[in-house]
Amino acid sequence: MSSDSQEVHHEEGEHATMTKGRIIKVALILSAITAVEFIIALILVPKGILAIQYANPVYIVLTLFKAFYIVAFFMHLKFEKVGLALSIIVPILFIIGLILVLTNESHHWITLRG
Amino acid sequence: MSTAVSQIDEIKTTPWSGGRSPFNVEYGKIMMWFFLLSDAFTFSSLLISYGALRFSASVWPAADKVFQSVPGMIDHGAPLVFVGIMTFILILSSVTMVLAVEAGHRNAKKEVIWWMIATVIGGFMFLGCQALEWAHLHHEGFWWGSTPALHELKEFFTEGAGTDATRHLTAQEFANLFFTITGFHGFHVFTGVIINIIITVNVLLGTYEKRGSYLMVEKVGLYWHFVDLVWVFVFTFFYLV
Amino acid sequence: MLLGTNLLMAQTEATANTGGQPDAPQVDWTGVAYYLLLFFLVCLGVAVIGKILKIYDLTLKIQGKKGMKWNTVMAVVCLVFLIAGLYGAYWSFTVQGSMTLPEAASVHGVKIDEMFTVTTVLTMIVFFVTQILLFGFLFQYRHSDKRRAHFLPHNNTIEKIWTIAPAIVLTILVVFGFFTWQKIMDNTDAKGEPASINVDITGHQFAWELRYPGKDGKLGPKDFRLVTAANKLGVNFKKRSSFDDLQVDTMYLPVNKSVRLNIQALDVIHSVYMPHFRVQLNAVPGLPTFFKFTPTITTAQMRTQLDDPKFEYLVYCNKICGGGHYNMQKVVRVVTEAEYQAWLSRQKPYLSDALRKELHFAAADQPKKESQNRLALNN
Amino acid sequence: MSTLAVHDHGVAHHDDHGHEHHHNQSFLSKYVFSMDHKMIAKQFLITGITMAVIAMILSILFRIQLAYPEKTFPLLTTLLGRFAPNGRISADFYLSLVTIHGTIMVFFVLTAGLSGTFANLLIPLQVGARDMASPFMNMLSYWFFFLASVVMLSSFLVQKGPASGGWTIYPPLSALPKAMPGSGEGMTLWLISMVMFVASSLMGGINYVSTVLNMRTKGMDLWKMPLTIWALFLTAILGILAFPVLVAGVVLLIFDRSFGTSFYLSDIVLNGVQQPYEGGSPILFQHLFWFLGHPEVYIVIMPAMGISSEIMSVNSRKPIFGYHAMVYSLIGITVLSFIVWGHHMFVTGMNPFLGGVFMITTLIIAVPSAVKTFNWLATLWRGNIRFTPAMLFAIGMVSFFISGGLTGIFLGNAALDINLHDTYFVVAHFHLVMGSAAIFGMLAGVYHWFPKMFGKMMDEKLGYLHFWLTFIGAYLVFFPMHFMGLDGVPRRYYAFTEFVSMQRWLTVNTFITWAAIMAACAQVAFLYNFISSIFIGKKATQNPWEANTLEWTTPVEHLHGNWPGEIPTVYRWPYDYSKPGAEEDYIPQTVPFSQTMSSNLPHDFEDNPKGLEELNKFNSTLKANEQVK
Ligand code: HEA
Ligand code: HEA
Ligand code: CUA
Ligand SMILES: [Cu+2]
Repeated sequence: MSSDSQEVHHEEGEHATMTKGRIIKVALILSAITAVEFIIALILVPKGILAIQYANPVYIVLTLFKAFYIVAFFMHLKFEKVGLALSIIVPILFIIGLILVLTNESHHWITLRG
Repeated sequence: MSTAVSQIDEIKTTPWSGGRSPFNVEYGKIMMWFFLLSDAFTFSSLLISYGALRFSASVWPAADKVFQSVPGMIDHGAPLVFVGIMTFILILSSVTMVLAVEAGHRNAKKEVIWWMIATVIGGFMFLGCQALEWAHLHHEGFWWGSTPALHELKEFFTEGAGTDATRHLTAQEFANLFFTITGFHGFHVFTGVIINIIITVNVLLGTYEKRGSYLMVEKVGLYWHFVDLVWVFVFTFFYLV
Repeated sequence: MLLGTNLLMAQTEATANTGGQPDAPQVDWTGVAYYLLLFFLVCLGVAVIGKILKIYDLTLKIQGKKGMKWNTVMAVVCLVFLIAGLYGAYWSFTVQGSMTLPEAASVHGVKIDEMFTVTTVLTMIVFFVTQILLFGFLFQYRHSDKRRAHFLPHNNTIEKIWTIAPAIVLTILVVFGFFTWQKIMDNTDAKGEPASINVDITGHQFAWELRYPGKDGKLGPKDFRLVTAANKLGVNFKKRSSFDDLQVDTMYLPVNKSVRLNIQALDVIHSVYMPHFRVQLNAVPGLPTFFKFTPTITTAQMRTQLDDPKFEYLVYCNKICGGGHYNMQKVVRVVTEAEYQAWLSRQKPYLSDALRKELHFAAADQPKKESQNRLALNN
Repeated sequence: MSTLAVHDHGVAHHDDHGHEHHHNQSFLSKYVFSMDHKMIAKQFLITGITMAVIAMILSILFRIQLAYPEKTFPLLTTLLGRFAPNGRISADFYLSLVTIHGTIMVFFVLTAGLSGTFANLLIPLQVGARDMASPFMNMLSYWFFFLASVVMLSSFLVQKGPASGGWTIYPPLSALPKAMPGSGEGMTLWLISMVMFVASSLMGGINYVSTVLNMRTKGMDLWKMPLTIWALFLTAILGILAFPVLVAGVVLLIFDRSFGTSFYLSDIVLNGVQQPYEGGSPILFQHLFWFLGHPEVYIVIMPAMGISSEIMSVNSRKPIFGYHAMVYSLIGITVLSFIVWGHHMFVTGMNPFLGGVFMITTLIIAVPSAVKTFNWLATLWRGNIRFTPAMLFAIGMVSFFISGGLTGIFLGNAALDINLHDTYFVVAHFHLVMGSAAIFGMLAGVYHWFPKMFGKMMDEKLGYLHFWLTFIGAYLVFFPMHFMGLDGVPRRYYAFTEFVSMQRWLTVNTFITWAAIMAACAQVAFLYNFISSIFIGKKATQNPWEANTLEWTTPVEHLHGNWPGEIPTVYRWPYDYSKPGAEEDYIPQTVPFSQTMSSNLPHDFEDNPKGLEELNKFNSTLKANEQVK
């Protein structure tokens, strides 16, 4: 019965992969990305170096990067079995569906309101 | 024949063939993961609703004009500084949490305790900041179903954007969404802090030491990082975009 | 005095058996008791029959026979149900099927009805085949100790077939349906075709308000902030196009002219539903929607067709909107162009005298001109 | 060694002295705050049935109004007091009845009552686990459900009556307390109840998923799981992903109701008074609701599908036809159900373009459904069919699913839906497919697993009576509704007296009502059978239906931990019925192949080449011996 499954689980020292060093590294990356976002928001955009409509996609991409680092390392999904990772990632596709539909709708609302 | 039996009755021992966890993950952690997945759907829906309402609005308050004060210190002209601090605090508390987990794997009780306490403090600091932020916006006149007076509204928009009517309308929408969503997130942070405290106490009492593993810390850690994750998105969509 | 006590007693009596509802009518308990009794009798009957069956069963067993073969009985009942059911379905289709809507009275409606026929034919074939197979098998393969079931775990070819077959059928339906839908919902006036008549229909608890454009053929803009007792729809009279708008109480439509219904709601969601024209779209507060269609059969023609002299086209409200939802209708009359024009010229402007007062229009010169051409309209 | 230690500890301890432990278990911990999945399953079932009966009575009440719109029934006043002044149900209360009827049936009966019961009962028993992954959360899940039920029913006590905006609670109607009486406290309670309900189903869901993933016994790989488990597993996933979206929608609605926000509200003038709402969109709510709402309807049907598959295979003594196809179609339905929600909004003001898209995805769903239907038919083909009540209900489920599903094809076609939306055609559709098919699946399950739950047998004859009355009754009730719909008779109408064109349906309505009353009375046979069998039913044997799945290897007497000794190992798929060469016409999953050499097929060893080798060797030796003789 399932007890031995846990034995297996604990013999595999899969957490060895999250060393102090790596934690610090990821933390630095996260702060760095945030810093970049601020630079864009406080310097590039106001100075007109980067137009806001270009800045926004950049923000989103950067955010996704941050998300990746948090999920992959802090929540250490990167070191789990692929199966688990997939079962968490794949459902997110439905969210994307909802995003697409509602963006389309909101534009339709504008046209309806005239 | 006996060999025949043994081979013909062979049952696979691959991860998926039963008798073990296919992911090598203890059930509590799987439950936490699926809970978080579910919670992710809640937050996504909220943020998507925000997006839909905002896209369909003609103008929108400019983040760097709404959030340009550090409550108690600077009242003007410091856009996004304060939220920057908040974000940094939350990321830090996330880091301390990972460190706690990492210490847990080494069964280093003392370290776990210290890192957990650090995390809790981080959580409280974040909540404190959010309280200040809310108080400040409220002071300026933003609240559920109420906005600053029409003539004051101009200063929250990029010059010449919209008419009085549209400004009032969208400022109101902005306030509603901001307080609801950050409130919902704040609520998560709050529960997170409470749970962290409970866990810390348990660590102090040596519950997990007896159990021989700090898995519990790891599970709570997942929740805490998730809260951080959500904030990353809230931050982008309310303060930057 | 005596009378008083009587009254009092009546009172107490009433309250006694209506749970503190003084004005409520008396419950006739005998009726209730009657039904309860009936029910218990039925139960009793069932019980008795059950017992008898049991005893019969036992006697059979005692005589060394095999006892009642319930399994076979059920199998037979299945067969009976199949036959009865098929007949029932047929009956229902003919009798109740004939009570459904008359032919579509609009251009796109005809397309929808074609769609409907196709779908019905396809699905009904599937329906009858599958149900017959289902109950047929039940009877055919009922349990018997002699036989053993045929061990058949799977058969890929046949599975492929009945994955692909429905897929094809559905592709047909989808493609056909998709283009029909596109056509119906395509709301841009085709080139050359004269602009369609704008009709403004607004739902509120619990009625529909109609507004027609005047000479200029344009409907004035609206704003819910302007709603008042006299200005039910909140028409904005800062705009010229509003002045000649007409308020009407029956929706007259010229036959074979494209009509554009501008659909709005004041309070909650309602739904403009005109089944005879196969038209439906929700009226959403804060989100004006519209539906374009072309009526093809005049009320008069429809009356003769159904030989029902009192027949009227109607707008129903088809989205739950409160207590009055079940009675929120508006009459629609499809008439000839001439009749339509005549009718139109008889309609009162939306800008009623009460409204003028409210807007202090007496002074302004604009409305004067208004009133003149209104007089013109009236005679 | 941690948590498993905890959770295994419990098990070990039950292995040792679980048995004598039973009678000195306190009443509270045994029957009320039980953490044993079997007891929790019973709690779910009984609460579910109670709710079902209540909701059914509600349906009869409003059916009476529809059948006799002009008559007055003083009795109604006596029963309902202010809601039915002078003998007639008030228009607003009619809508309350309909709303609560729908809500209870969908969520409390067919989500909690169906998944809750059978996931709790069957998952541990059929995958071979001692209990749920987290028995404690399992208990919480039930008690949240119980609270939700109480709150939902308590809304009948508030002055203005329960929620009455329809079970889909579209704002603004549900958001403006002044819009209708039911949108006051009644709606508040509805929302509170719903939030608790979601919490319950979430706790249940993650529990089911992690149990199926983590706690399968040795040899129970995914392709050896019974279809019930597959169905319940996928259902749980649907719940986990769909309900949170409803939560988001409900949260925003609560704010609109109570905090003066306007997420769903804009430009509203409620009986002459401007409301301070601007910028919101009612359509937004509809999207959030149906993103849950549609998966919800499959949450409702999929367990019924799984249960019926299992029962039909057992009782036609034949392997389910196309097991893999059945699983893949379930997965297909699960995935597709997330991208079709817009078919409820074709004419609600959604962008017509999206209407087209959703119509395509919607009709695709018919394909996996088709596969399932035809596989069921193929399972019966050349079977050796035993008509237990469970079997009959399973068959009824198939019949209803076909009928109801086919009407769904009409609705799925956006062009046709223009004229069918919110008419009785829709009512007919979803009652056939949900009010009948899914309910029948649940009833089938109850009849089939009653021996496992209560250790007693139910009375067959009463079962037959119950089935035929309900089956015929339901068809009589719901078949004619299609034609009302095709005549454009709208749903949620308090009376059909105001429209001349609808008055001719009055006779049909009267007929429908009496058919419904008959069907409702038939449930008394079920209830009597259910309750009496618990106490005076004849004792069940360990494997009354001669089925293969694991639950029938557990002792009739329940014990916490399910199996007295080791959990059995699984060697084969669950559908080895009437296998040629086997002496019995069923071979339980726990029987190793070595004990059934005569009946083994190459196909049994697809993933075990060594075994196949052995089989061939064995067969060749057989041949050799024959030649010798
Ligand atoms: C158990 C619940 C359940 C199930 C399984 C379904 C199944 C389906 N439903 Fe249903 N539906 C509801 C419950 C359910 N529905 C409810 C409750 C509502 C109303 C909500 C409300 O407004 O209150 C609703 C409303 C509803 C609507 C909105 C109607 C409207 O409001 O205007 C639509 C429109 O597309 C729809 C479509 C479908 C389709 C295409 C299927 C398909 O999955 C059906 C697939 C099955 C088959 C097709 C039959 C078997 C297949 C064969 C025999 C093969 C051969 C068939 C062909 C080749 C066609 N349903
Ligand atoms: C499971 C779902 C379910 C079930 C079983 C039923 C059962 C019934 N429903 Fe229900 N109904 C809904 C779900 C259901 N309904 C929903 C979602 C709505 C929409 C609400 C809304 O508009 O907002 C609705 C609305 C609705 C309407 C439309 C009202 C209107 O729009 O004005 C009508 C009208 O006749 C109706 C009638 C009936 C009748 C006569 C029954 C009868 O009960 C049928 C006869 C009895 C049976 C078929 C037996 C059922 C058995 C049990 C209940 C006991 C079960 C025990 C176990 C499962 C262990 N229902
Ligand atoms: Cu208006 Cu329904
Ligand atoms: Cu649906």
